[in-house]
Amino acid sequence: MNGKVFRRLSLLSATLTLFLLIGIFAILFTYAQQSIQAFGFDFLTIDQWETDEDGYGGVFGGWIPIIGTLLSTLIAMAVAIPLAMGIAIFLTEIAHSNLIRPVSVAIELLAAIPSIIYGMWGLFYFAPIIQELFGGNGVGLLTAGIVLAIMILPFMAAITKDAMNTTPGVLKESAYAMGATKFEVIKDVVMPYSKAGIIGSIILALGRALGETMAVAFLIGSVMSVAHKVTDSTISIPVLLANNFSEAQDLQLSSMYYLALILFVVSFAVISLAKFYFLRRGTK
Amino acid sequence: MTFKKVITAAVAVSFALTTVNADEIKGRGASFPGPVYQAWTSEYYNATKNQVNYTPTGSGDGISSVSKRMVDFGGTDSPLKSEILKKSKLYMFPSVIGSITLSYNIDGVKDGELKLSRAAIAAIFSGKASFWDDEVIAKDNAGLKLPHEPITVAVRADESGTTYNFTYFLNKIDPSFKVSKQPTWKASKLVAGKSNSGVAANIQQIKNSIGYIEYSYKIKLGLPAAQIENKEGKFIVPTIASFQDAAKYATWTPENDFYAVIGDPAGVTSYPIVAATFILLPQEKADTNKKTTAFFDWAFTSGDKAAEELGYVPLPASTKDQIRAYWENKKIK
Amino acid sequence: MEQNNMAMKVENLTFTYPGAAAVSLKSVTLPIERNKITALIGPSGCGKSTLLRCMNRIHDVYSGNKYEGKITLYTRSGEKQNVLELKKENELIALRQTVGMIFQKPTPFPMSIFDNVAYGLKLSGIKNKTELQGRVEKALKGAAIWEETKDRLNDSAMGLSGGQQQRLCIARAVALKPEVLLFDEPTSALDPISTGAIEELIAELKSEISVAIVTHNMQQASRLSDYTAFMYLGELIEFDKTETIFLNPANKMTEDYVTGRFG
Amino acid sequence: MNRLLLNKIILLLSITSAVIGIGFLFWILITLAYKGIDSIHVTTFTNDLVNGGIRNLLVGQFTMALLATLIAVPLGMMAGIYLREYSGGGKLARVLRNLNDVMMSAPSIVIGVFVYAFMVAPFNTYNGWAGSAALAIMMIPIIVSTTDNMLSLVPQELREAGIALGGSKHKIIIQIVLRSAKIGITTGVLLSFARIIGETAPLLFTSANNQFFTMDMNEQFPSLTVSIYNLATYPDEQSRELAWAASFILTVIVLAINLLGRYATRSKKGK
Repeated sequence: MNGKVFRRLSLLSATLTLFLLIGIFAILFTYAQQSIQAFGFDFLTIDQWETDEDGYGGVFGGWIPIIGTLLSTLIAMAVAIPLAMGIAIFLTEIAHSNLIRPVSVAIELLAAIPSIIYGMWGLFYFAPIIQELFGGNGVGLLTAGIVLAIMILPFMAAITKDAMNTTPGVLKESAYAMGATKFEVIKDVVMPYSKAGIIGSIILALGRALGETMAVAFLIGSVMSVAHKVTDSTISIPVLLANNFSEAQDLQLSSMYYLALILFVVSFAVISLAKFYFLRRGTK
Repeated sequence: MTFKKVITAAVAVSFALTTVNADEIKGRGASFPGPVYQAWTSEYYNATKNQVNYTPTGSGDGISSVSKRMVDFGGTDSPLKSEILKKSKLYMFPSVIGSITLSYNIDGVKDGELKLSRAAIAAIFSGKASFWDDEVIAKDNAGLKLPHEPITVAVRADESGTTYNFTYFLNKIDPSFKVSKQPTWKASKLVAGKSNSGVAANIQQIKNSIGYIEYSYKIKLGLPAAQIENKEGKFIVPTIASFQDAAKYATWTPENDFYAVIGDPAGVTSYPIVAATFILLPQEKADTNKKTTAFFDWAFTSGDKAAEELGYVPLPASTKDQIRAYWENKKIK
Repeated sequence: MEQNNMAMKVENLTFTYPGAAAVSLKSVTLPIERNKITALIGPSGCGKSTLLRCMNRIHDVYSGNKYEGKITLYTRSGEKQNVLELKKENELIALRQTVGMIFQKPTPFPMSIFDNVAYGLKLSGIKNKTELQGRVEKALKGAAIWEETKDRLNDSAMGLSGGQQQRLCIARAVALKPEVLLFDEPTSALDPISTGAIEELIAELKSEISVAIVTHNMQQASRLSDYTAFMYLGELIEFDKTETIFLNPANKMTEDYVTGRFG
Repeated sequence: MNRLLLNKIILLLSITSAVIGIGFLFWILITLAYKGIDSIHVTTFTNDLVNGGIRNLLVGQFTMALLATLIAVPLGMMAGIYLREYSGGGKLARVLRNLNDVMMSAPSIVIGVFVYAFMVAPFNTYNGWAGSAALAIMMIPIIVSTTDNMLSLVPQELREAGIALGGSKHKIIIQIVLRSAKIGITTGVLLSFARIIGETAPLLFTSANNQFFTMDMNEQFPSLTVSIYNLATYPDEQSRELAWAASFILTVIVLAINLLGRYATRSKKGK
């Protein structure tokens, strides 16, 4: 192969992701047009999703799934952040050197389990426990949120761990030499030093939680109503798409694309924020 | 790079196999007849080696898939009116009759013990009665110890003919319920499942829940089901006999593509929530339609036993003949 | 009575790193005299930093170390304790506040200049604002960095130059009024001018604090210290007054090392 | 002393969170093994879904994932090569690299919807090609990032030595740089393969599912994960058992590939 051709091909491949991103945005935007024209920005606040009798028209709004997505993500973050920090601290500061590898492999394997497995396991083994403890149906915001937390935990813990590991050992030692306890060293030296990485990991995990589909589909209850308690069932954008996308037509289908567009834009924004702002890569 | 060689070989093989079995009929839609279609397709495949691939996703999906011509036939439990069929260029005929039970999961309450009056059903599904020991439920169940626990109502997450037929019945007892393929009511505690099996799984999984499912799912799972008060004020246990009594009140004619909802039939012994399920065919696809009708022709001839075993009511012989005539008339037999 | 002149005394110290097959320090005995500067010299890997890190038990940040022998700390108030017998975390914390440490590279914490110096004080329980301010100022003056920093106490310590950062770290340690300060090659990362300033500062500190300093720099040891210990392969080869070590060492190896014939 | 107690509590909590994390892993794995092994019969592997087995599903899922790999690996590697070897680390490269990372975290369901729009809707049928394309779109960014990272580990001297011998740039890249990053890249490919073979959301409305054995990619294509999704919520024991068996087999496959990948990098580091 000619060097020039090789170089051009590689450039072409490199721009592929750019074209994919633009392509996804363009397609979603085009197909959402009908719904955008019908509902505009009110779509965000309409709390109805009802088809007409003939299945073509109807009133569709994103409020319920949008709120469901945000709340389940919020619960997931509330559960996952302290756990991930704990695991990262354990791996960087506490664990005996013999334990570090097996524990981090175990945590990483948690990320390897397919999300559908989380869903199935969660439905049959975790939901009943939540029902026992907190009442409700078993499937709802809380169950979905906690399982979601377990799923994003490995990402958060891994990136946080890497960030914490960049803290120079001598900096930690000098804090110990001042008479600081381990927790104080972590709080006053390690965390501030690796702040950007930690925040980046949190936002990245947030992005993942927003778009997670299969596990939530099993566990959130899939009801088109806003949850008033954490044990209530509700629905999220990815779950609505998974359940109802294939049966939708016309205006409803267009509204589905509108929802997908919203999800895509939001997660794009969240992940970009994490990548461009907090996890800027040094030029290695 | 032996890895690459393996992949190349695998893909080469898959391309070679590509054309092997394209002779397959695809259907999607109603999950209400899912179990019987599955039995039929399996037996049909073993008898004739012809493949019919039916995915029970829900009536909404069935209508939409066949309207978009993504499948060779669609299944729906809510029949389409002639003008819509014309607009979407579809043919329609019924395939089998089934019924909807109200199944529940209450500790200590066995199958058929719970009696639900029309008022009680309305109260449960409108959210007016939110505890099991509510007066409206308790008064017909003097012998039962109903718990003071909140009622979880299990509904369908997707657009479905089961919901359509159930809301059709609800609407007959209380016109404030809207007939719809999606649940639009706001009971206090709802949980939704995808397709009949999703709802049934939720009922199994969640204590103190009640939901509407197709009878065959009840049988297959041994879920308890309630006696329901019919139009004549009698409490009726869901059985094949009570369904057959109800099915007699169906009136089908080929003129309107068999459009009919059995709904809330008359008759002292009729079970009140009985419904037929329908097949939709794209008018222009004569070739595949012939294959589809061949399948249903086979099912009408040889599938009654399987249907009855699963808790469905086969169509009356006269109706089957009408349908065969309809096929011939449309030149798709 | 000799003990009164003593700040710390290392006796027969043998030290093994976790998982290591061989010992890193072999039966080392070394006095640290009060208000004097003791320099530890020797080729890389001879164990001088390891020894220093035993003296405030900073090794124990990582578990699995093995100590044998005795390190006695004689406090100004006349008490004495064996550093190696301390087990509880609060005892170790108290030890580290009494025996401070300065590292090879400047280690400003990711916080303001003021907070860096106040950090140890806050840890030791001082909350009163005016007291904190007074002691921070005093420490910064003591470390000869007050003039440069008094107008920017709330700026991040990361903005200071390397030499300033190292003096800040000394101020931070001094603020705790330690009895002993351990310097682990404090100037190896600095330019000659900053090095001079730090050396001057250490010389001034000895009026109040006893100092042990690990250095690779022969001139630094001879300029600065009162006593010098020469170590080789985990053993203490020779310990004596600095002049003696540099001008008239008893051991042939010491002579070869200080004259630059090996190392 | 107050701060010491706080220290102890926090450290204890930290250990607890590690225990919780590992606890969930074992809880899930043990449940799967218990339900899965119990539900596996010989017919599970010999029959197709229509007769209560997963043979067609396994073949279908692997076929789609392999085809996706075949699309994604060359494209992703070429892109990684551009970013590391040709871009000169300029602004374009930085933007592309970050966009690639963003793409890596794009919601999988949205990718499914996207592929539906241009590979399913126009042809009026769910098909295996669309399933493969959706998986490939998920895989490409991972390969790009792996290649980029692995190439960055190749010492600059190696390239310089090649140039000093008079090799042209692209030959050095292909013959020297790629070769010395081979193990790392292979590991990356394995790990991303493990990731996509367990995906469900991108397949729901692209390949959909098929109960029969088929290799016709123009048709609805059998998918193990989509079947698990359907079967798991079926209320009858047989379907659920099949779902558990399928889940167990899928998890074993995914974890095995993962550990294999890990082992490969580890033995390389050991050298």
